Amino acid sequence: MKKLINSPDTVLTDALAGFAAAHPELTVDLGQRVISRRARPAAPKVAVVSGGGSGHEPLHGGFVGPGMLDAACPGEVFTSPVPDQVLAAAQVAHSGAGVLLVVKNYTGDVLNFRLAAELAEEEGIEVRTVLVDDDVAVQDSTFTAGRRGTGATVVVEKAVGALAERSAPLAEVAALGERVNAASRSFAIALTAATVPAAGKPGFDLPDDEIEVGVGIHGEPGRRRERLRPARELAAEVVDTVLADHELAAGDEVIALVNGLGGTPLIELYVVYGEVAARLAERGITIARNLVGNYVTSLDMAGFSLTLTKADPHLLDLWDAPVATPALRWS
Amino acid sequence: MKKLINSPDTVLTDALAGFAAAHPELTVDLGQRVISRRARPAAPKVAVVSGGGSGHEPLHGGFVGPGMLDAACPGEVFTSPVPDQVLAAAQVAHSGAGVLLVVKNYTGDVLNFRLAAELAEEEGIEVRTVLVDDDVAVQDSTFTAGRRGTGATVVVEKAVGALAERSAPLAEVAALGERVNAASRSFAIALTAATVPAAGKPGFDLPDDEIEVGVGIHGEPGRRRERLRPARELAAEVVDTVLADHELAAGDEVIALVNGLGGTPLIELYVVYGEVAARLAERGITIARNLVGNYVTSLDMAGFSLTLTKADPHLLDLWDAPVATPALRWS
Amino acid sequence: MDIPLALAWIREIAAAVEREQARLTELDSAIGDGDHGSNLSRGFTAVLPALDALAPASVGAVLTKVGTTLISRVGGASGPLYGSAFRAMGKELPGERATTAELGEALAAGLAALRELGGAAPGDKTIVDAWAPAVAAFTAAADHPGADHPAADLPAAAKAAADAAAHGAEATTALQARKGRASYLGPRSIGHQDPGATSTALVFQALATVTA
Amino acid sequence: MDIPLALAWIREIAAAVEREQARLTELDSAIGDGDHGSNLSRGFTAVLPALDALAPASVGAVLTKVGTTLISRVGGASGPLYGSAFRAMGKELPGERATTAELGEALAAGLAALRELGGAAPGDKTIVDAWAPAVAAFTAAADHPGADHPAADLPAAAKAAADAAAHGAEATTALQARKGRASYLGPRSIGHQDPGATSTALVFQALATVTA
Ligand SMILES: Nc1ncnc2c1ncn2[C@@H]1O[C@H](COP(=O)(O)OP(=O)(O)O)[C@@H](O)[C@H]1O
Ligand SMILES: Nc1ncnc2c1ncn2[C@@H]1O[C@H](COP(=O)(O)OP(=O)(O)O)[C@@H](O)[C@H]1O
Ligand SMILES: [Mg+2]
Ligand SMILES: [Mg+2]
Ligand SMILES: [Mg+2]
Ligand SMILES: [Mg+2]
Repeated sequence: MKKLINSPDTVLTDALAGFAAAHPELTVDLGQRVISRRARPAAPKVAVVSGGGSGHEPLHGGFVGPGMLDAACPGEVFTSPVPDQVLAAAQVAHSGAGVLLVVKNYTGDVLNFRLAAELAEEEGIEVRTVLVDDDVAVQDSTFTAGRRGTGATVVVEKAVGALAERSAPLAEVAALGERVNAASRSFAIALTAATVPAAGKPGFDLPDDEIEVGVGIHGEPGRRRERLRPARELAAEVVDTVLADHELAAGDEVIALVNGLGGTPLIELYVVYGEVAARLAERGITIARNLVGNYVTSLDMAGFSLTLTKADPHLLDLWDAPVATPALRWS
Repeated sequence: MKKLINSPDTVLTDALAGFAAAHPELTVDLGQRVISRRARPAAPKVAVVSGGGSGHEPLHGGFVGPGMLDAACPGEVFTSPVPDQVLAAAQVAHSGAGVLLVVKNYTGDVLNFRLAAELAEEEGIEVRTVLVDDDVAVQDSTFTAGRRGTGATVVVEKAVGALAERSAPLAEVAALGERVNAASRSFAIALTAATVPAAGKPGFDLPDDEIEVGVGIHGEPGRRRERLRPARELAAEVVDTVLADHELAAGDEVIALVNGLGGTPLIELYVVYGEVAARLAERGITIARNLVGNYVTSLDMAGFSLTLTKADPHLLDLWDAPVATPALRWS
Repeated sequence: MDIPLALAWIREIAAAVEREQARLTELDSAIGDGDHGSNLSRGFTAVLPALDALAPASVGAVLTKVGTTLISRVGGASGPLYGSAFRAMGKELPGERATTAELGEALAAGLAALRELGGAAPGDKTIVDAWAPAVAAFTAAADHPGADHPAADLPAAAKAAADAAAHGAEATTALQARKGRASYLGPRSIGHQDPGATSTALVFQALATVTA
Repeated sequence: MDIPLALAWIREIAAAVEREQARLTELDSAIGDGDHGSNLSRGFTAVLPALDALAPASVGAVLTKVGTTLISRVGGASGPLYGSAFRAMGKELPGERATTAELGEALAAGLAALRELGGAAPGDKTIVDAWAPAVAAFTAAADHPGADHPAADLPAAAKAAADAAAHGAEATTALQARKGRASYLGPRSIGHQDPGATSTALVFQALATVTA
């Protein structure tokens, strides 16, 4: 395993210390492992809190700041945070208007955030939860764990964060989060496996000419293996897979996220974006806004994911609203 | 070779097409391979133009926009642009106040930009050139090609870009660029080699437990090999190596860039940043501003570089000035 | 079971988790995210000092402490699940000693709690597939005259439970996961033993070891 | 040398570059950035159609066209260097044919141009280390009565130049680079043959081939 770390068990602590040093505008509680805004809101507003396993940077800590998250609680690598930690994040972020928890749909996250929500409610903090489940690689069914939450988390967090800044009530912010999640679908392809520091070796071995199709962001293998093919074909397959599970029609507008999984350089992501845009154009779908880069990663995994969120004027307005976080900033 | 590309010889064309689709606020001339701002300046201003081989994304195209570059000309992967291309960039960017060429110190870049400058002068465009040579891994001497230009390019381009927006004259902007370069030093460590698409395999083989120390951003091997060690030790070695070649004293302020080489995930870069900050604190040096992320990459190479630029109030003021480019934006 | 035995059981689980950590992570790498071993290791490494600091007044106090510690230290799916199971068991055992029958009811309460929280049924390729048969075997072995006498054939019941749990864990190999991370693999989850069911087998083997 | 021979020379260089592209890139990977082969291939792939479109009035017109095309297509260090060399040679040969002596002077002018632009001296482990000995050998072989007669022992001079260039290229292996990318390696550049000197050997071998 080749990593710039001190030791597998200190990766998170060390990374958080570095994050704290790099971002003085944020408060990082190294004991509780909670990242929050240094500036408290002038008036009470819905506090948007998210978290999950580490290894997906900049998610979630990189999205804490005006216009997006109020606090984030990073768990161990690929392991959801514990309830106490989520509670601590909710407490520090709470400014009197309730807390919205943005949770990616994984059993561990769901259970730990649920226990945390109970604890918070016991303390008289009003809590609502938005579950993000956008990954079409996983069949949705009540008999399974359901679809995974991946790239759409960024779109959901940006949208609810912007609405919360406009001091909308908790119910409204939660409802928006559910709408944006429902309007989002994602799919990922990996060229290499991620290496969890504690495991010390790649989660799966992939021959030099093979890729994992429908891979997860926790090194979970995909649903099948294929030959590596030109970016044009891979992009087309990903677009078609996402659209097959999406109620998008010609003429619709989308927010498109071409997301790197951590080990793929930007030049390749732009190649992919070009092919994605071309394919969507063929299908009569317009990209109203886009992001190209590493936003929801899987440690050092090489590959990309595509997230398409159906856009409407209200969502675009929220998307364009000012944001000032380590990983996303515009005005 | 595992890459998200269509073919080795179309990488640049395809990536530029994707970049153009992703950034409608920029003009991308796919024929000439020139990226420029869509909006012309209201009044004549010094045009800041940079370029170099591709494979270092977001450098340089990702830094085109208000507050930074006026135009960029990406060459083939790891190959400097040709004179005609640099000339085209200078022509489109020129608004009547002259052109500043920011050139990384590599023989190919120096020669091609020199020929381009001659052509531009022949067309009556006033041209000045700033050579960036910050890499302390290379001994500086008039008998050699001199030090390489790496991470400092970002700091130089941000600073001269900001000064140019304030409609300073060409000589002044050029002088600032030289000062910022003179105040900057960098050093890089690679965990893996970059794979040039046309070559099809890594530029060098590195055993699983070895690193290249003092590596370049073109897959040039470093000056020596070492055992992989904890991030704390590597960061300390890099800081000490940079400081040994830097006229920094306790009490000084710096702009610090912990830069990923392309294949290293953000969580590791934050681990490194934490160690770098700690080491600098020991040496009595204050980090006034920082960047942590992938800014000057080497395709899929894993590793990082550290750039330290001595800061003064004027430079910090220019650093804080608004910038709105694909890769760097704040206000 | 008395308080010292309860403490011995937990310490044996902790030791087993350390021994098997790599294997648990290995299994989780195949159909999950490669952290089950480190998750449980983190949890039980925190449990030991927590127990040392504790002056338990009941068997239940020990198990409850284990549950709350796992919940607040592990994270992931296994933290809340094992944590809730131990907390539920703790509730059932308020006395300084517990009969084998009472312990059997506690183990059943633990199963109910983790099923309630996780919503998994037998056959879903989860912890349940080892815990459920273990409870059944334990109660069957314990369920006969004399069981109300504290130590009554606890060894036999524990041994039966351990064998059933191990057996149940191995049987998960043939199953397609319907819950947890492995469910994302669909048919590709078949042919791999479930990490959580495997760690549950360790929990019951530990009980057999300390009661033997 | 007449115009058809000049064209044949360039086409032979282009063919050699295609044949040796992988090897040139290989050498450049060891002490450079692994693109010398693709750089020259890109350049000469552009040169061929440019020459087809050209109705050259002089030997120099051919070489000048080669130079300007390389400069505007190759990029990297080798583009401007080879480009300037060919442009300088072109300037020297305004006629429809050139004597062997004139060609020798042109080759010397090419060397002067690339030394002027690149600032490299013999021994710096660059193109110069193949081109310089080639010029010396060519002039020595050409420099005797009869050389003013066009075809006079051009074959002999070209052969001598090719051998000297090949020899000079091989000799770069022992050198520590002081110019170009390889200079960044310091002592580690020793033991590898210089890619540019190697491609220069191809240029002179091509001349020998078409004149033989
Ligand atoms: N809904 C559930 N009910 C019961 N057990 C479950 C459930 N989901 C997952 N598990 C168990 O949890 C184990 C994985 O635990 P762990 O790896 O620690 O958590 P995570 O999957 O969050 O990384 C699985 O092997 C499975 O046995
Ligand atoms: N200053 C110089 N003078 C002469 N030749 C040089 C000089 N610098 C580099 N070269 C030659 O250029 C070759 C590399 O060419 P190439 O790989 O195409 O360009 P780059 O180094 O920009 O990638 C080197 O092998 C060397 O022979
Ligand atoms: Mg996990
Ligand atoms: Mg090059
Ligand atoms: Mg796991
Ligand atoms: Mg080269």
